[in-house]
Amino acid sequence: MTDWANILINAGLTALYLFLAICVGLLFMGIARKVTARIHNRVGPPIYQNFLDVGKLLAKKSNIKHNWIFDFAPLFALAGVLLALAYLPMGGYRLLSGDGDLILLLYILVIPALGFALGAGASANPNAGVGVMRALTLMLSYEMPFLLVLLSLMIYYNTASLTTLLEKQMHSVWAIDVLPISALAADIALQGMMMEKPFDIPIAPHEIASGPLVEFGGNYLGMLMLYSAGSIVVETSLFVDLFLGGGIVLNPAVYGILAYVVNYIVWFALIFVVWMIAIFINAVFPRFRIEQAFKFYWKWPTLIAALGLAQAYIMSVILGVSV
Amino acid sequence: MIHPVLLIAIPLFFAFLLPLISLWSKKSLPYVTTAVMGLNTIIAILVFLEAMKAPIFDIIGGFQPPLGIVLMVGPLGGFLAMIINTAALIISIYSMEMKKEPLLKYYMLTLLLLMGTNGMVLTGDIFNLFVFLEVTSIASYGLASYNKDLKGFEGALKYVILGSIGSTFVLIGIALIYSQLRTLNMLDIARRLGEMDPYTKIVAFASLFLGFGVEAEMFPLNTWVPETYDGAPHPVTAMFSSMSAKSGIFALARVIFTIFAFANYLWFVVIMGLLTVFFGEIVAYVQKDIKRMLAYSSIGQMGMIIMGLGIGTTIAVEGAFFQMFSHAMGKALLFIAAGYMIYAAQTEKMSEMKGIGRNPLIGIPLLIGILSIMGMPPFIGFYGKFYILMGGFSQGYYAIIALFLAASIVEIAYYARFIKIVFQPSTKNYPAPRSTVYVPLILFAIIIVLFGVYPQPVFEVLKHVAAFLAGGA
Amino acid sequence: MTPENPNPLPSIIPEKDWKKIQRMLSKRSLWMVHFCTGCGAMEMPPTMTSRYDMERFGIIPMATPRQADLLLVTGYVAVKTLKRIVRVYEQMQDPKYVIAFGSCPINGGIYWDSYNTIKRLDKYIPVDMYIAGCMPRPEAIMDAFLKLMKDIDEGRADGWLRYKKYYEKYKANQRRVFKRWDE
Amino acid sequence: MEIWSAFGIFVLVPLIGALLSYLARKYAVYLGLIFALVPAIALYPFYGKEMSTVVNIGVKLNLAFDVTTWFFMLMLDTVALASMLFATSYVRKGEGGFSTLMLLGLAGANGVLMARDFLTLYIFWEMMSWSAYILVLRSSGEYARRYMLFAVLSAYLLIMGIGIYYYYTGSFLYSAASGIPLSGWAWILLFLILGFAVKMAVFPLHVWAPYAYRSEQPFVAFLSGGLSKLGTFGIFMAMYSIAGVAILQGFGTFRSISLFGYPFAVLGAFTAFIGTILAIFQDDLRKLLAYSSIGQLGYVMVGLGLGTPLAVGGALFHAFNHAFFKAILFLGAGAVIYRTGKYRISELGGLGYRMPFTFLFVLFAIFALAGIPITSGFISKWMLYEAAIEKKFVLIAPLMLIASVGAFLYCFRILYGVFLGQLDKEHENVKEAPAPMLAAMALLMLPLLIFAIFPGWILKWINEILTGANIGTLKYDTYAYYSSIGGADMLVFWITFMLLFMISMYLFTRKRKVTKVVDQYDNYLAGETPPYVQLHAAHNFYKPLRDTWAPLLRYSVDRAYEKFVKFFIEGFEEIKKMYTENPQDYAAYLGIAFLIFLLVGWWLL
Repeated sequence: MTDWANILINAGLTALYLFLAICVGLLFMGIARKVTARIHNRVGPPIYQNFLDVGKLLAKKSNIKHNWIFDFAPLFALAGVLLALAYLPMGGYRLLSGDGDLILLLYILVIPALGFALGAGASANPNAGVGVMRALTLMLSYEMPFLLVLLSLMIYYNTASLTTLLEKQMHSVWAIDVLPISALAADIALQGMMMEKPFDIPIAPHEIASGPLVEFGGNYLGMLMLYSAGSIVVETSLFVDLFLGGGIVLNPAVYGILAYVVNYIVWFALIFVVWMIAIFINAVFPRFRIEQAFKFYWKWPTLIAALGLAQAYIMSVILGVSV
Repeated sequence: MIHPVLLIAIPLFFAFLLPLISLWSKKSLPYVTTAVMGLNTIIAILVFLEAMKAPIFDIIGGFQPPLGIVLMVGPLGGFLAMIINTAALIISIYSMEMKKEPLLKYYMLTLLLLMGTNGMVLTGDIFNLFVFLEVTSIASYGLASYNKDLKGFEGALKYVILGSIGSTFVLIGIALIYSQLRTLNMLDIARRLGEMDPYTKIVAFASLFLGFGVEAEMFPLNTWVPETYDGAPHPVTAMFSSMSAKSGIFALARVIFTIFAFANYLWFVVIMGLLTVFFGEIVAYVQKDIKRMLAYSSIGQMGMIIMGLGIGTTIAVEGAFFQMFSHAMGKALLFIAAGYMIYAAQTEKMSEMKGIGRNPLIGIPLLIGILSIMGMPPFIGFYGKFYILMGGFSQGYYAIIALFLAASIVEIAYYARFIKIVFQPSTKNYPAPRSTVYVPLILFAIIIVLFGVYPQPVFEVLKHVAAFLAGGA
Repeated sequence: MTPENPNPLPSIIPEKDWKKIQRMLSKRSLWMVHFCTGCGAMEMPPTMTSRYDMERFGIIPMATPRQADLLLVTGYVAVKTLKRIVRVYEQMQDPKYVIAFGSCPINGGIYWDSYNTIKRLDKYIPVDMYIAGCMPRPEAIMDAFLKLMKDIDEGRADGWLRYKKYYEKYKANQRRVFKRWDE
Repeated sequence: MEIWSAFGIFVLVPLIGALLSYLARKYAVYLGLIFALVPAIALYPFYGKEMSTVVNIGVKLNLAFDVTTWFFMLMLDTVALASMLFATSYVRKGEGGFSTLMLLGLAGANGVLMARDFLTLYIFWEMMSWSAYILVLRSSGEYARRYMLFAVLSAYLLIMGIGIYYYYTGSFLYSAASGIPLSGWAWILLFLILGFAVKMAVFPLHVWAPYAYRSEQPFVAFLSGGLSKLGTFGIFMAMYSIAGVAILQGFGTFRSISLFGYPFAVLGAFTAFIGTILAIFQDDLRKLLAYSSIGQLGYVMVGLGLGTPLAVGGALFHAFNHAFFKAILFLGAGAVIYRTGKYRISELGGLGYRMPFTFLFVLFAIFALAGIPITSGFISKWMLYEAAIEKKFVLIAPLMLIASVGAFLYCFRILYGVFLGQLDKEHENVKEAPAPMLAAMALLMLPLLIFAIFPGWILKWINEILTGANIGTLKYDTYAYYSSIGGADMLVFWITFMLLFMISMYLFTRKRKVTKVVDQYDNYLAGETPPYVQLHAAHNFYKPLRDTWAPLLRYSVDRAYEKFVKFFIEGFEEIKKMYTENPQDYAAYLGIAFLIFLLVGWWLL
């Protein structure tokens, strides 16, 4: 009896968290538009504008598709991003039991992108192909520093588990305090991961007609918008979990339900800050060409990340610091 | 009791009987020759089986050794005689392709060649060895220039020059030995070697080594090989490579192991073998004519055998004898196939033989032959090569083996190139092979596969290598 | 033949309210694709940027007609251009609206006697809103947007329905000016 | 007697099949299928059996059967079966060569797996090599020589290793390894590993692979999926079975990793990286897959080099996965080539709409290759990463991780270039691949799916192998697997993924929703209507990336080899001049030789 109740409560909580996460993502998109507008000295749309946009897209009266592979995009994209959210601790609350393995998470993050790329490819539009090519090249670019950063964390904390990472940060200090260099590299990598300027070449609307999205409209586009809302939360939250202790300020073992509420709020504030940094950069920068982006990422952020890795290596292996 | 002397007597007798037969029927010459060789093969097999039980010492003319002439047939000698006669038999089938007159002389010379090589393998007397060497050489000279074209003459002439120098050295070596020991019987020489003046001994050894080295295609005495092989008629080339070269190398082995048990000279033999392999394979790589390529490859293979002899451990010499067997079969096959290809493509250039092997009657035996020569299991070429190499390792010749393997890769390279040309699709039409061509090919291929898959009988023979190394028959 | 987007929760939302919600959503989130044919393209940047800022109303430019609800034809329409306009219009997804800029799409404007320019756009595709003037200033454009939003809300902007209803007639008109479809 | 049945089924049956299918050419493909089926099915009762025997054919063949042999046979025989099944449609009827050589190769491979002495190993190894060589020769004759040279190089490296082993032990038996000094072990292992690494196409010995993999695709599936695993088997055997962990540790350790294994792990990581980068830039489908093969086997090499239980287990698991997914990919490429006759990615496109099942199988294989967690391909990669990370190797881990990111790039190139994008007018009427081809791919897909849900099943076998070799044990249960620093549970993953997938399915396909399906030419091109122009953007797909890499891509191992060979051939020409064809020179050689013989003789006195 209590088992079933537990499962139901957990499922309900999970659904709530996932729903909240998507909402937060949509809200963030609206905030981003507002902030960008203010930077441009405009008024900008209301911050709930993206809810309206998604609603409109889902309420469109006709949709087109090219073939059955086209459907992969919304299905895989949304399912994948929800899966990633379910594996990611948000405000210290992790939805799925298990070890919360970072490498598993990394590969889960690929599922939506791959589904999206498949759908885009199936649209038979050359712009989509070019867009996906750029997105993948960009991925190869930013993953270089990002993987080095992950490695430095995994070496320093001697774990590949996000849960353990959060616990260790909770009991000592946030990772950004001990590994600031890595955090810097991670933030630069995050800019590319979120495809914000100057790394928005894959979806450059003026050049390749929004790239992979070119043939998506109506329902399809609506689903993909939900996906991108989710992925904003995933990416910012990943950074917060890695470097900012996942927003955990109160130990849930001590404070109980209060801790969850407080942590959620702190987590929200932190991902908001991370998102704002990205948006400020986005608002003022022009766009890198893809080969420039590649060269940039494999040069400076990689160097920084390598320095961070060296620091982690020295501290962990040579000095024998164990957290 | 089969007398090994029959192996020598029968070819000799029929060689001189052939003119009479030709008076009766010229067409029957090839069949008679083949029949003689078949008879010889049967006798060789019987002799071999006899020799497996105990070495045969056949005394000719009733004089007891060490004074009299003696045939000394150990298991290995018998084995080699069997190989030579079998190869001769199969090649004689191919000889029926020969159309060029004077056929009578051709068949006479062939029989004499067989007699000479048989004698070289079987004799237990060092002077007889020289005599048979001369018989072999003279028959070879005749056969080499048989085509009566410029190439044939040139090749034969070079062979004559180098061969006679070699024979002279052999004679000098024998004379030196005789001058000191007053005996010509090999076992006797071996027993009393200690009595010799060391310096004379060295000169005698060097002379014999050089003399038989010419026949065994050892570097740098093998310069006659490519041109002679190239100029000679195709069946003759096959005979040279599977008969005279084998008898030469067996004579060399006898010089090294039976006559002079020189343990400290062996490393030098290894180096000579390595050089032979190296130069043979490397020069073969840059050849464009098929027969020349095969001739140089033959040099390489002989070098490998010399190496095996030089390494001198049981396992290596086992390998060397196995290699003699596989080389006799494989190279004869390849030379016969090459003969057909030159005939079919009207040229010796390998580059113009595209797609010639796509006829399975030629292609499959050819492939088997090449794989065997490359040393691929489960063909007979593998065991010889592997055992020689392992023998080398057991003596610690790492660097030499490594160099040898490098040369071997060159060999693989040119054979693979050859395979590629021969099997690539082509629109050219080639005349279909006659049965006189594909029957020998298939026979050789069957021997190669059979003893490759089940080498037990050969290894049974090679158990006697240890005794041979100890100076026995 | 019109694919209607069904009410996802018919038991909770009455059909009438659902339609209203749909219209409200369409009104507040007009994504446009501007087909810059004539001089009207010049008027778009000020409308978008900080002076007038049409994003206030949720109107943003989109890169492809698949994503867009609103087609702006900003000037005279040559026959060659019309073919592209029709194709873009047909690639948009329902509900979709058209705004035509300036005098030229209304009556040909200064091109009224040109051999190669069409005189009235709404013979070929349904136009929901015309903006008169040569050229209309951004204020006029903003006004048109607001009017269109109002029309949508009240269900009067039904060009896409008309195009479906009179599809054959529109096609016949189009066919009259195009000789071939594949040039 | 039991081992005789094993020897009979796994070696003799294919050999007999080879002979029969050569004789009965008309039914060769079906005979081949039947004779490949026998060992593949007979394998199951043999699980967990241990036995050994000696077969005397003049040389003694020491054969044995244990769980390692069984595990590798499972991949090889299954892949061979699928390839033969595929070949029933692919190969021209009435052609005996293909089945004969495939079965010879299979017999050789099984023999290698059962061999317990080096002579046997070498015999079967070479048998496998030359039959593969002739198969390569059959279709890509141009490059067969390259394959042969490297196969022989591999064999000769093995000979060096075997010979040194023989020098120390005087025996070819694996079990005779005792009393070999550490320096001896170093040389033996070095040569053996290099020899086997050629088969695994480890950098810089990989240059044969892109050319050999252009031959008939069912054979290439066996070559890449099956035969390359013999390299893995050999290295595993040499390092952990013949030498053993104690000797490897004897070389000194670096964070408890043998100093001898570590360089090979680094080499493997470089191979993974280089293979991946080169695969990204290939336009030839088969060449792309070949470089991908090189890269993936680099991962295996990393695992074998590191030598922790997790690493070796990961390597074996990855080898297993690679056997299956790479075979599917090559068979899929084969199906495409069979239907269209084209193999350049830029000339294909849109075939996924015409060949949906082929597309799905290839897609699944690509999931496995890229390591998407819905296949077992993820688990093996995960094990390898965690093995490197838990020992804090900051060189190996990033190289492996970035290589796997690069794998997404070339995976998408296959998917987009061949199956998505615009369908060429020419391929308008392309039909789905024939049923045997699909069945072959489906057969290979099963294990990838099953072991993604139940990784514990395969980890149990791997654990047995690891325990047998005294490497250690893995931590796992039926659904989950753990390292010292993390772990993952596939059951939770699958349930959540399925639920969420259904939720998005529901959101997406509500009742009565109507969606119009449009033609591929009806897409947005700024209003343009270019129906007759091929608009498939697959030509030179990663051009920007390629431009960035151009300065580095100038250095090619391939060309280095060519230069090396050219240098030697020029030298050969010089050496040839020794044969002057002048009898006077020749006579002089004789004189000089005699002098040398005398001098050496005197010196030796």
